[in-house]
Amino acid sequence: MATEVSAASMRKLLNDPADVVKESLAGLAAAHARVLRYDAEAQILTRTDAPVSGKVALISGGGSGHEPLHGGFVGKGMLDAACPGEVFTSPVPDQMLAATKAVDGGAGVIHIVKNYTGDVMNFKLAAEDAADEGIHVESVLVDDDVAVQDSLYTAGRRGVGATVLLEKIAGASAERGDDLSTVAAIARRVNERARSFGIALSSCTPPAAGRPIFDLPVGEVELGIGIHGEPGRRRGPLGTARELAREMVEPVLSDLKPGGSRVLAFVNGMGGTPELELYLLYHEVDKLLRAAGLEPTRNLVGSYITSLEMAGASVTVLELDDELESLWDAPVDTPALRWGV
Amino acid sequence: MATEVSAASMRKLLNDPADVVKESLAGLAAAHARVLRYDAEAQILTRTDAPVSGKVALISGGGSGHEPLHGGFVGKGMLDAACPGEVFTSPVPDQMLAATKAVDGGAGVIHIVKNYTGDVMNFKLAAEDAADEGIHVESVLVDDDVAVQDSLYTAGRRGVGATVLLEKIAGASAERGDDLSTVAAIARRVNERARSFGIALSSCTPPAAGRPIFDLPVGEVELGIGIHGEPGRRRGPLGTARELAREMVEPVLSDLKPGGSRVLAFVNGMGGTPELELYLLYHEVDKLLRAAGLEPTRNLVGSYITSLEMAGASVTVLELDDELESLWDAPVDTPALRWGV
Amino acid sequence: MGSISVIAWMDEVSAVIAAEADHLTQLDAAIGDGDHGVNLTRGFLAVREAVASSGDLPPGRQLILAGKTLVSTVGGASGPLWGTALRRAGRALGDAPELDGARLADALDAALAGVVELGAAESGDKTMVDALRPAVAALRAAVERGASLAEALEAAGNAAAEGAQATVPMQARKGRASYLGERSIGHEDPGAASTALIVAALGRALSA
Amino acid sequence: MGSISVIAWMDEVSAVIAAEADHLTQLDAAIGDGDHGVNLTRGFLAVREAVASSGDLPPGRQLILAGKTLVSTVGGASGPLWGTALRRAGRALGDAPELDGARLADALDAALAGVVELGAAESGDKTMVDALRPAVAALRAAVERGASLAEALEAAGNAAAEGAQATVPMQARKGRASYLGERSIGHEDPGAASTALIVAALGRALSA
Ligand SMILES: Nc1ncnc2c1ncn2[C@@H]1O[C@H](COP(=O)(O)OP(=O)(O)O)[C@@H](O)[C@H]1O
Ligand SMILES: Nc1ncnc2c1ncn2[C@@H]1O[C@H](COP(=O)(O)OP(=O)(O)O)[C@@H](O)[C@H]1O
Ligand SMILES: [Mg+2]
Ligand SMILES: [Mg+2]
Ligand SMILES: [Mg+2]
Ligand SMILES: [Mg+2]
Repeated sequence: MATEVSAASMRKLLNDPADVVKESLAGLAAAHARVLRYDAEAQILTRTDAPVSGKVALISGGGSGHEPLHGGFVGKGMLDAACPGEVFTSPVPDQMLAATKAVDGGAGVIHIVKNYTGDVMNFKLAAEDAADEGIHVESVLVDDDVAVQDSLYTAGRRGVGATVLLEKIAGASAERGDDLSTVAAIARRVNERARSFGIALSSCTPPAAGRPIFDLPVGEVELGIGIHGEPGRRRGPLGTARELAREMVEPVLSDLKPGGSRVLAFVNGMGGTPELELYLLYHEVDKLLRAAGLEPTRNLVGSYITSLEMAGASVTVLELDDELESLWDAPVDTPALRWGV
Repeated sequence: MATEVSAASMRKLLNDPADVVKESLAGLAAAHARVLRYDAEAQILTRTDAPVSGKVALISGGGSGHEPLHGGFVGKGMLDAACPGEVFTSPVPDQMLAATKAVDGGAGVIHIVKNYTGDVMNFKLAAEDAADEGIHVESVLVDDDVAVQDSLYTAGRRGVGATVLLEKIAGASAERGDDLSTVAAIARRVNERARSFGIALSSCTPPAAGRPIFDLPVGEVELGIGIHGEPGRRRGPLGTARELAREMVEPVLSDLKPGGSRVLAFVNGMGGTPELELYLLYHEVDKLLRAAGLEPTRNLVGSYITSLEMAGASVTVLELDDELESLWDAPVDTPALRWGV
Repeated sequence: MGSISVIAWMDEVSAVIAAEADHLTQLDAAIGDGDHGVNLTRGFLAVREAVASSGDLPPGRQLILAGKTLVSTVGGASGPLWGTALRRAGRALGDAPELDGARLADALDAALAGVVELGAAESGDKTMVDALRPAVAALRAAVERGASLAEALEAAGNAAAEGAQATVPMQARKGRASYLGERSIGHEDPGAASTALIVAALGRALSA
Repeated sequence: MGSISVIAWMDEVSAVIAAEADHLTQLDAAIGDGDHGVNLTRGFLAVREAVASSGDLPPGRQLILAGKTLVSTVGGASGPLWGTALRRAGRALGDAPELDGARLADALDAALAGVVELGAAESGDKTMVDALRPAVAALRAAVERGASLAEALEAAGNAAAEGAQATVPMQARKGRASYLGERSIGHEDPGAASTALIVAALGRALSA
């Protein structure tokens, strides 16, 4: 690299910027040895009891910098393995193949792929390799971001907040013993019934780049951002939480067109927005949903799919039915989501 | 106020800065109606099943801006009630008295008080009021911050990270049916055996103030900060995570002088530091503890006692024994900590 | 000789604190947590309303009400401290019909004693005590030498302002600022600054 | 006529990409996620080492090894795309002992086809294809009109650079930049910029 980037040039806790991902994964594994294992060679995380014989295995992966996604969701009732790439960079097929082989319990493996060009291509190459080795892989694409319009003229909708919900619900489906096509169908149902919209109040600084991806003056907001620190679709004056909630919920609902009335409301922090504000935003979202005739019978509030230390939030609405609701409630035991265990 | 502060003058999701706390509490209660209730009149949060007859009740409180502390820790196995003040401002005795009355199940009430002048005085007035009403209140002071030196010439050590551990462990003690003096003794044991040290990589902006409390250039670190956005004891150049971990762990251990070898290691984010960095820091802390002959048999990594969106972290080490370990492991069902349920 | 109207005093305090809130908060940001101006503004606004709508109470009762209202609305360190101060002042007055010079000196003595009892700060610790104690002493001295209440209040106001100013070179030993150790030196204590404003407001609450 | 040394090419690419990494990353920060320079630097460093230590392989095998190494080390969009490109180029060469002009034109044709097959980008979508396609065409045309390899490579390099420059006014329709819609207009595509560097490096890998 041409420029010298070091820990001291950013407000970050790190050693060498090149080692951030590996060192963080080592910490995650040290803290959660009961739940998951880190294979530093293959650069993958697997649940401690993998492979679980006869169970459909779920793996996901993507660039790092979105923690707890995906590593924090490895464990009983959710992912069997995660493949973390460099910050904001899709992992490579070797990782995905190693993960696929490590967790295959004979009932097939599902690749949960967020719809980004890099992720899609790398997972595609990995799936081809896995097929060569006789492992049945089924890919499920997540593309819930309604901020991406005219998807004919783009790489298509991005996979954002729905990823978390899908990994939890499909994980529960696999855990209760559903077969490959059932788990895949449930995962796809979650994706079809979920929509998201995100906003940024600040940029973020990838460690290797050493400076913010974009400049955003105080008092302005990027609307329709993804999770890679990329600018949004447009920029506007920063309104109140009430106004921002409307700017997020409206496109979500008008695209989702929920048929039923029960929903899961997910208010997600981008990494640098504290809980105080997330719950304040949840309050606004909850009111808007009820005003639209929807009842948020389940919710999730917190920073679960992030862009490093970016300030901002996203809203995901998932239309529920009895089965999705009970799969959401099923026990889960991962570093970042845990209940019933 | 002389200056006009509005949502748009900060990178924050809010409506009127004066309403931040109330609106956020309403959101917390809406999201976690299963676990807790918000009494907007009395400005307190109580667990849904309060008062639990025959159980010692635990209440805590303090300024807001430290979320999930304390509201996120209300629920079975932890706090019976929380009294949130304005941002960084101790709550008032009326709140504490209302909470005390709301959760008193006849077995006495413990006030968990972080050692700040304001908190101590307000809780003192409340305890006097409660005594007037015939409720047996026992106060437990938390003062684990080794960054405060010469405590004869200061307001004494601050209560920081140990608060979270104490609320969990004393909550489990109360839940299993221990009497008032036992719960108080266990709480005090946690405080005596825990030490903390915190650092800031950025300041934070209280909503009502509208600007950062202090200026901290990139590349510098405030060492020995508390949780109110106040500057630390000294400022230094920002080193690597490895160096920073040593600057935190060393004063903690040399003050704690652990007799045993088992510890709980708590790496806490100040609000604006993402999980990627917290786990990287945990990795360093874990190594340092082991090098010092200690085994972190339990750990907690995440943003649990924060300063709004401040970037930074704190390290708390709690010396464990069998009883503290099993109380830590006991079921807990709160918005921010949940397991076994 | 003249006397103090508690309603007018609280009106004046409420106005000046609100006007200076930003300055107080900035002082607090430098060595504390940046909420002092907001805290007192909230409190004295509530006090002003409570006292104004409390009907025809003797000044001692009004001060007790003011103190309780502060305790119930401010929080932080300054709430219990100023709340206790005003409650003690009120109790010292009892049901006296008027707040004249001698009674004011007694009341402020009691207020100071309450602050010291609760907060245990000594002079030189860089707290509101460093403004309040000289003010009380100056008022007492002026009253004893037979000065007019107006003159006595001016002396008290000056002493409070000087006391506040004198906190600049001090190292804090109480409250949040004490955590900064030597870094607290060179900044005026916010509580001392607000105390000077509150004392000075007495001069504007004097009725003939 | 001269031929290309794959080892020298990868050496040159590795050096120029490392030198321009910051620039590429800044281009990517403007309309993507700010990792393109870092991604390719990591990848081509690994390629350089792999190819240099792979012993005496024919150029086609070296390119396949380079492509596999890119796929295994880069990730993101550029890893599979350039990885596939080099693998396809290598397969097209087979075990040919030398990478002369005609073979290079065939190899780059295959590379382009691989990129298009995997990424489905068309010309004008503001991707690396907008630099690669004109480069391949220019090379083919120069070789067919009998130009020297050096001249052909210069023509290819110029065409790639012009192609990259031409992405500035385009609106992205593929990859991450497409999410920006009209806001992607006015910025050079990072993948096209790096492609121009990679093609230009061929000229420095020419042995007599
Ligand atoms: N122990 C004490 N005795 C007297 N005054 C104190 C004491 N501790 C703090 N103070 C005063 O309180 C002021 C701070 O008030 P405020 O900012 O409202 O509360 P907090 O420190 O809780 O945020 C200080 O500037 C100081 O004058
Ligand atoms: N579908 C595609 N076809 C061809 N090239 C593409 C396609 N998608 C992206 N690219 C190229 O990849 C470049 C970005 O690479 P890089 O930054 O390494 O990956 P990522 O976008 O995953 O971060 C873009 O500038 C573009 O030239
Ligand atoms: Mg990328
Ligand atoms: Mg305060
Ligand atoms: Mg303060
Ligand atoms: Mg990129």
